[in-house]
Amino acid sequence: MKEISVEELIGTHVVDSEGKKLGRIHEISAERGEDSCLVDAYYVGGRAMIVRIARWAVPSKMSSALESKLVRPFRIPWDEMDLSDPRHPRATMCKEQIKRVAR
Amino acid sequence: MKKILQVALGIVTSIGGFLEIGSVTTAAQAGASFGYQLLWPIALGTLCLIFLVEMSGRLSAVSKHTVIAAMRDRFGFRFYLLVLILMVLVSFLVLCAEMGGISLCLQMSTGLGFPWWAIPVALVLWLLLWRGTFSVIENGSSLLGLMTVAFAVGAWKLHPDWSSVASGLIPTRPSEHAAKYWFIVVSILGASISPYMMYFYSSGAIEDEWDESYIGINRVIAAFGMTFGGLLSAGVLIIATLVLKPKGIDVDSFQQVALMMTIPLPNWGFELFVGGMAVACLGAALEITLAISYLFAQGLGWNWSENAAPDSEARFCTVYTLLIPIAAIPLLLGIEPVKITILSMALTAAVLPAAIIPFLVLMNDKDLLADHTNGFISNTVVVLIMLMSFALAVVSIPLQYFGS
Amino acid sequence: MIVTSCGKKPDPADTLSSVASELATASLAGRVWVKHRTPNSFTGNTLRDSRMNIAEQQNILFTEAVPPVDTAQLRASLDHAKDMLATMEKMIARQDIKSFPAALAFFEQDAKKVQDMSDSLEKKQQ
Amino acid sequence: MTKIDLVRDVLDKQMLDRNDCELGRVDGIVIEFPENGQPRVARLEAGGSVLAGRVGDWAKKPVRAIASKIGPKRLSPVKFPWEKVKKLGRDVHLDVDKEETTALAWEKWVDKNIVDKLPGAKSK
Repeated sequence: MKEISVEELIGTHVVDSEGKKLGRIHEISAERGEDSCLVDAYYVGGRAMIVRIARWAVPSKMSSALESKLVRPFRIPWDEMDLSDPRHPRATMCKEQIKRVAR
Repeated sequence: MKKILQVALGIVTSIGGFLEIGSVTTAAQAGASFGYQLLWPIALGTLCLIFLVEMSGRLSAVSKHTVIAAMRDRFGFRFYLLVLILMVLVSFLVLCAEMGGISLCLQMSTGLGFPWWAIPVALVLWLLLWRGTFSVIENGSSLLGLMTVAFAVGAWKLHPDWSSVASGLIPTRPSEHAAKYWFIVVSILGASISPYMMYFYSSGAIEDEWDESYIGINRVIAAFGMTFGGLLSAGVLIIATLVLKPKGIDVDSFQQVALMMTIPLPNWGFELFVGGMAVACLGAALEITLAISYLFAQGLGWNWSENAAPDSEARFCTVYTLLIPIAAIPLLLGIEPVKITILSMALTAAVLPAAIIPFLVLMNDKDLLADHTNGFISNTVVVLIMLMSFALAVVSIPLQYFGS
Repeated sequence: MIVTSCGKKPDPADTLSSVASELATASLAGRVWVKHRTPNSFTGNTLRDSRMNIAEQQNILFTEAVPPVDTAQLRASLDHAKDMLATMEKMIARQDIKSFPAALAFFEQDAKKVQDMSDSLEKKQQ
Repeated sequence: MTKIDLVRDVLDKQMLDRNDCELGRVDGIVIEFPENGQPRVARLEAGGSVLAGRVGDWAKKPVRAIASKIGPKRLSPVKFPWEKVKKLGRDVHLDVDKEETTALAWEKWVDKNIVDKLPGAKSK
């Protein structure tokens, strides 16, 4: 079975089905059950560092507005991400289909 | 009653943590060259340290995690590694300087040159850490370090003109020797705002098993302890202004500071200076060595505690066992401790953002601190003072070492 | 003079003032020793350090950073001061506290001359 | 089912055993990709080789070279299957005993080869 390390995926550039740049993977969400933990989606783009600092540096209302406008990442569900080459991940949808979400 | 005792001990500890070769040398330099005009960086540095120390204690008391552990959790390994490398390099220089300070005190009282003392000092330092517990180190060195109160007494006895002293609290531009002036400002700020204090203090709060009921005590200790420390530094500056400046003496050695103490305190000035500084530098050396060991252990997830036997904290103890002999090498080679001090204080100011910015982010994290996150004032004060120190360091260090 | 290394060109006025500072340090050390406030070895070492630092600075002073003062006079004063320092060190070694004040007074005459030169140079530069 | 973020909630956290003894930090997380199906977190890893990889590919070789010369000479990282994760909070609590794992190999090596050779290491 193929294995990939989370720490190797984090920071790699992702392109969409048409080869357009989406940004880097900065978070992987998972669903934790009794004894298992299944990968749910990959979060791409949206400056992770800015979110971290913005969360406290500016008042919360401004911060959430800022997040939604500027730093909303793309959410790519696990079954829409092609990781056959882990160094060059590729989404199987095009940029327009992938939705930007607030984290 | 127990808490009152804790507060008292805590305040004494903070004085011990504040006063060491760096703050004394830079304060004496400032007074000898610019008089009261350079009191303001001592005041600013002290203010910033009060906030930082209070925050470190609060973080540990509320989250039960140290600054270092929280930093790795939040910012990941690469960032931790960067901070680790910067802090270890700078703290290593400061450790050399403190060990040099002890050696110089021994040289002054015996006449035997400081390089001869490097190995005995390293051995004593190591033995205290190896066999001592956290509270022995914290309280023992600081109670003995109370001898440094002599600085305040000395300043008082010289009857300074208090209104001119007060005017030094307002920042002003120098009329001449601008490069030197700003370099001393940076050194004073670097000597006061020592990042190792944050790591040491927050680990100490865990070692002493603080919880949220300590938030108030912590505030009192930080405020009073650091203020007293700052006042003693100011005492050194005042004595230097009144004794050394009129004679045109520029401070470039520790011996000049010892000499100056014999003017306000004829009978015991020399002995109090040598004894007090030896203990104060030893206290600082212990704190720095522990801080570096904590940096490794907590960031890499090892078991750590200064209270346990070396046998059960092998990696933690090995860090300081290797570190101390290496820090003795520059002294064995005869490199002037005061030169190391000046360089290390200025470099400390230059690396402050790496230590403080991530710390501030943590201090505003509700996940970690719940209702005890930083207020607007503490964030602003610390950010402003840190940025100023950094900006001045970046400009004045090259000027000082490579000419204009 | 915090650091005089790293290829920084020495400034004549700064070098002269640092020599004056060394002389003043030695004179303070001597005065305090006479009053039994400091140990012999400490005082002896302080004087020796001053003497060696002066010798070192003197080299710079007469080669790389010649100050616009009466150099013959300066050289004489410094040589004389160094000799007196050596004499005083010997007196401390044999704890000759009786003849020390006289030697110190001689030394301070030269120290004052250098100090005056340094002061007037500073004033001129402003 | 609870939602977690692997970087925010797991990576770099302190790992503790059943008795709250430190077992290092989560230096790496490995995901398994079955042929047809949802990828799952297989295990947590800790160790110098994993950390070296996070610094950059250039760091792997020197770290490996050092590890093969000194220390307990365990070149593969410490591995904890996901099933062992008992609780996720500010720390990662694992349902293991430190003695059953190789997490303390370095601690033991340092203890035996450095600390115990110095006097007074046994007590305080």
